[in-house]
Amino acid sequence: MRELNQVQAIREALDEELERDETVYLSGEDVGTFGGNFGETQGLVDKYGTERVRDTPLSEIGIVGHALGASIGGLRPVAELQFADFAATAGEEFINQIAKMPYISGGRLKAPMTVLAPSGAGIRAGAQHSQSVHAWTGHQPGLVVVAATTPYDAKGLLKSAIRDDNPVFVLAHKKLMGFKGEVPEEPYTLPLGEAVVEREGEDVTVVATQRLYHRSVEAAEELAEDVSVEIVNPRTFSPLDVETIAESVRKTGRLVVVDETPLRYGTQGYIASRIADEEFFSLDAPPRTVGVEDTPIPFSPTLEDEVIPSTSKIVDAIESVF
Amino acid sequence: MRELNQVQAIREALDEELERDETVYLSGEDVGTFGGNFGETQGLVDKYGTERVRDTPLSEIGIVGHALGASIGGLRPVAELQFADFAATAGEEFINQIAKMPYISGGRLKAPMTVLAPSGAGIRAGAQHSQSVHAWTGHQPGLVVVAATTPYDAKGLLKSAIRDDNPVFVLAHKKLMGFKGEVPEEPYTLPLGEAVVEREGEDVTVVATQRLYHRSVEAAEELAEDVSVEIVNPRTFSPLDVETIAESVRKTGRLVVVDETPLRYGTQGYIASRIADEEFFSLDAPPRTVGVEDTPIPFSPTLEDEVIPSTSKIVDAIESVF
Amino acid sequence: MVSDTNPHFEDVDAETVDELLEQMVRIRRFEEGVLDEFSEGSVPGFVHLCHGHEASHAGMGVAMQPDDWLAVGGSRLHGQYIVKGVPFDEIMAELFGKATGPNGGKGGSMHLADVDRHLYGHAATIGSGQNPAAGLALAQQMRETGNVVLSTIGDGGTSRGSFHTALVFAAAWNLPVVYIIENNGFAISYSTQQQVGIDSLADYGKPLNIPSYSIDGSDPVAVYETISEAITRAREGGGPTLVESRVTRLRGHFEGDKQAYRTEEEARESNAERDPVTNFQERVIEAGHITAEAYDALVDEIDDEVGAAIQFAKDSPDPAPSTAYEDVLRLPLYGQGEGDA
Amino acid sequence: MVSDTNPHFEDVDAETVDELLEQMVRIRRFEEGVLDEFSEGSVPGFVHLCHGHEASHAGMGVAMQPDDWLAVGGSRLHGQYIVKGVPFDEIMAELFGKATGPNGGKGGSMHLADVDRHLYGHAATIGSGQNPAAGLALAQQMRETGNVVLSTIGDGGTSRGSFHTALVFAAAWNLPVVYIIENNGFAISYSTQQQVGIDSLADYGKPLNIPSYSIDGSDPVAVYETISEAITRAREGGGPTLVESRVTRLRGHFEGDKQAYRTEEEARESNAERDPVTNFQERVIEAGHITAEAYDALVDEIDDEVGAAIQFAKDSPDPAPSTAYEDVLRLPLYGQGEGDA
Ligand SMILES: Cc1ncc(C[n+]2csc(CCOP(=O)(O)OP(=O)(O)O)c2C)c(N)n1
Ligand SMILES: Cc1ncc(C[n+]2csc(CCOP(=O)(O)OP(=O)(O)O)c2C)c(N)n1
Ligand SMILES: [Mg+2]
Ligand SMILES: [Mg+2]
Repeated sequence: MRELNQVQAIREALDEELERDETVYLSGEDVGTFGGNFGETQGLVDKYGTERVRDTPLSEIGIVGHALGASIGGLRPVAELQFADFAATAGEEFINQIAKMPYISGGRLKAPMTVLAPSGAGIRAGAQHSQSVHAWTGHQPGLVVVAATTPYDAKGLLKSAIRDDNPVFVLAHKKLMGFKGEVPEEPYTLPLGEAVVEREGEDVTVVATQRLYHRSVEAAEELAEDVSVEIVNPRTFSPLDVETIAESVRKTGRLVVVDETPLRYGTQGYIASRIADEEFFSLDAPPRTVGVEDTPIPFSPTLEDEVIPSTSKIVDAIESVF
Repeated sequence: MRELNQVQAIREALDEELERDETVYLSGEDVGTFGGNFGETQGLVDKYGTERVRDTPLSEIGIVGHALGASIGGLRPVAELQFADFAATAGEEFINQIAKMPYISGGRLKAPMTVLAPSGAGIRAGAQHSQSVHAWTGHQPGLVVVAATTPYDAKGLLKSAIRDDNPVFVLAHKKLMGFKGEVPEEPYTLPLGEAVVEREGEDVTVVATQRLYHRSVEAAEELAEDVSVEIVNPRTFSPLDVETIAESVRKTGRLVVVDETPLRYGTQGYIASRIADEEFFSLDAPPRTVGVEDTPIPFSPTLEDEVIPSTSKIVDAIESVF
Repeated sequence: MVSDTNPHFEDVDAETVDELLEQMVRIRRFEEGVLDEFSEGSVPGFVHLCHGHEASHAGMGVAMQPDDWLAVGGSRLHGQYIVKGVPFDEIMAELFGKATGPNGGKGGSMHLADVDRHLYGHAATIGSGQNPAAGLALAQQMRETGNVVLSTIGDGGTSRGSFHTALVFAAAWNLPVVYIIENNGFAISYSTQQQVGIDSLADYGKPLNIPSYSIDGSDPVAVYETISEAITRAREGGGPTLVESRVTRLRGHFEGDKQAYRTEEEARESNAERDPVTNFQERVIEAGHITAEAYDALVDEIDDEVGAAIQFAKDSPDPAPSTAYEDVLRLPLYGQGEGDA
Repeated sequence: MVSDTNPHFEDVDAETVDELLEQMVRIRRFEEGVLDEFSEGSVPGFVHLCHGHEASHAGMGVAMQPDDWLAVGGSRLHGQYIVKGVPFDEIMAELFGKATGPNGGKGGSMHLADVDRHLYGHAATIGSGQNPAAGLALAQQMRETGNVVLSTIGDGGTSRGSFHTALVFAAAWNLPVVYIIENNGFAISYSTQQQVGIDSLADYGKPLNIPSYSIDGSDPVAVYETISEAITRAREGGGPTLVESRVTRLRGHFEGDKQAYRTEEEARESNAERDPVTNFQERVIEAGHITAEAYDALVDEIDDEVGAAIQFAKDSPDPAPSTAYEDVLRLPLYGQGEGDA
């Protein structure tokens, strides 16, 4: 099958949705002639014009705040943030406005908007350009939060996000932008709100996404002789498809949750606790969590590599449940 | 012992610290003549003047953003938000600036600032004035996050927060403002970062704070004939004193975590997962979590009462682990 | 202070004067009803009343077409819902938290939204509604609906940077939006204009070359005329306008506010001299536009409507508790339940 | 474009001209060194170079006293660290992510903070440093240190509302702070001033009655004079100033930026006509202030220092991985380990 990298997959998704639905438009810093922070909007302004591919002034409050209004006014905005960390600069818009206006209105308002941003660490960009933000945004009832692991995911999930009638936050991973993978030529979408078993196994369930999914695959390969690892990719972090994970744990009896969010009130603990609650008697070992150990992301390569869970840390965590 | 309500306890803490240390000052919307949103700053401007008790323009970014700089410049600001929900309007300042500047600087910058705000639901104030925000703020490495349950806690923790050399977010609970409790006449402080066993019991550990602590006590009373409930009040949510909870669970073998944050990536799951991980073999039953079931807080009393865990929901959760 | 020329209703046709008067009285009488009910404990939470803002709301409401959008700001909200055409019954039911409110009790006083009437609703986090308003305006522009968006904010709210960002986007994209700052001299107790040191809040539009006006917001005709002009400009592609509407807050910030920060004299004075409703009423009667009897009849009629709305709200059922879990997300999500396609 | 009067260094004493020249050359030569090392892969992450901003940085640096604070903004950062007096060795080591950097490698190019030199550091989320700068200024005011705070921001950053809120606080509290907008015509690829439609970014200060100036930021003397005046005003209790310093970004936003949004001609033109370093150099030589030989010797000397800094950075150890877990919080927390007191 054809291979694309993540940037190409995202661009194709945007292109197809802009083509398909004239209420879709794209806005963000430098999405026009510049072509997007990672090249993901290259060429789109030439094809769709400056009305539908809009450079914005430098303000994330403006970018996602206006998108909320535009979505209520009948458009389907795709609002881009250059780094997911900047969601914090529009914390109010994410937490109090975008997530809540449809609920507050008793369902009268519909906000079919998408925010697209690259998250995660690994490019030596320091504490304010390296965060994984799906825990604190996924914590806000009213937001759909999606994380892409492969180019296939990135394209399929982004297209669904644009078509969905809820506000959806789509997170690509910066360190996977050049990562290649199979993407069908034929148009497709992927379901939101559904986890997928990416690798079947018998002995332990590893839940992982984005860059740490790929490290978890490496860990599984490393351990393949001794342990049969099943890997579940949640794809959507909010709402979370707990059932697919639970089903896997009912089979394997063991759970390791791996993610790049800081551990305290991060994604890992919630996932582990849901399983500990619902599948307590299926578990043969304590559920383990792996993540950033409650530090900001430091700049220096030595330090950054220390705080982002390595393949060997994942191996250790898997081994610790046997 | 003397009884004060939460508002009086907070005012006394502010008064004592303003008196004790001239680098301490208070700022926020309407903290001057108006006397604070709940009356917690009443009279302070008369005593300390408008330099040290400063009304601010309406901007939380300005309030906590300037406080960060002032703390680095050698003052000990106490910055007040009228509602904890408004922390989101300064999401960037909390997440990327206040929490990270000391770390980024390799420890060179010291930010001894306190943010004080009332959180929680129950006063029919709707979705943007009723949130418990200690999960998403406590998730940010670099912030100390504290929640007050009793007037005794409120005073002692606030005084320690002001003296601490880290940025500390102190959350009182709106619905407990009029709540009375014993507060010694003699000055005291309470340790940050330490949970406290408020009620000793043998059969189950309930972790609870703020308003739901008091409901947990009611639940414990209701069940007292059949079940001996131990209640741990974390006091500080970030960093979290896991050991005190673990110690309790080693005794009781059962855990119910109750909090007002939304459950998904809330405080409850993390606490439960830490215990499930570290005390798996002490647990005789699945760890249970009780919280807001991933909805915004609705306005109507009927609806608000539905989404905030009631005493009977806590009773049910406790009963479910036997 | 109400200006001498208020009302200079000679400039506008009689029908418009009627409409302005009626809207002002509707607001005042509705709020009096809310006040009674709040005092008796029937209205949950807290309420902020519109006393003193009636001319500003009425002028803006009458200037709008039904399909123009309103994004409500500041804390004086009910009057804005009223002039956007939401019936008393519905507003009152929402204030009471009843199932029959437009938002099924999820919103309440601070959050009424009515998409069919193009009422966006309110960011109760003061100053967070202006960027959504810009986006609504972009939708009008791109979809060529011909509609304009109005967005109000209080003087206090202008200290929040999000307001300035909204002006930047409105200017950059030449959006059909009218921002109205209702300057009542207070953000709860803080006198923004004085303490921040700005001559006129309309000045905030000037750096961006946004047409900016400061008007007597206690004069319904002045408001009507300025906003009408701004709406026309926006509708014709002339972009955004910023209007400072100077008004008086006749009561406390919320009911229960002791106003320790305001002298009693000041409060009394303002009631006498600055009340836009009695002022307009007196002048229209004096001018022979309406008789005192006809005015009284109008008030009675509206009072009946308020009374009926209160009764409606009281008789309405509470929302079913289970509805608390609805409207969080529209389900199923896209593709959910269908597997990888 | 460099103005005709640039440099009008007749107005300032010879020593100041020397200092300005030296600082400008230090910045340029340092950045050339960084460029080389970045191209060879020794500098992790991405870098934004200061080419074109040297006069602006130098003018401001020379105007400051050592105890005045600088809160760094925009994306042209190294020059600001340099004029605040941080030695090349230390800056370079931090850029390389080494243990010997002032922040032990935790900060890097975008985050250098040096409290002893009163360098606050940078909000790499553009536009988030201005409110902390206001707070720093409040600390100077309340503690009566006599120090002033300078805070820079790019043209792009002015679209963020947090900047406007900082102006509001500075005005309301009459703070000893100087905000400097380095307007290089671009926020990456976006021409803020043009596309937003503002005549001068200094206009943002006017509604608040903040003294506001727009100057040729390629003229180090003009910058020095204007900022000196602003600093004096602030020091004497005269409150905040806003300065737009118009500069040219001679290179891409970051190294690797293809600048598709800029014509090649434009880029070339700017290099020739707008380079503040060659411009100042030529004129000071022409005016006989310094000989060509002495200038070359200065460059050589600085180049040696840059070379030594690179060597220092290369020779320095990486931080120990365990230090990643330090500096998150100062422990123990207050009272921790002592029980209820
Ligand atoms: C972001 C935010 N900060 C603070 C508040 C609390 N608050 C509610 S109304 C108000 C004053 C608003 O003043 P203004 O904008 O002038 O509107 P007015 O009340 O005068 O109509 C404040 C501070 C809020 N709701 N939102
Ligand atoms: C809040 C935020 N949004 C976006 C970015 C990405 N970004 C980095 S620099 C930059 C442009 C900044 O332009 P300007 O303020 O003019 O400074 P300059 O780069 O010209 O020095 C952008 C958009 C950021 N760092 N922070
Ligand atoms: Mg006001
Ligand atoms: Mg720029």
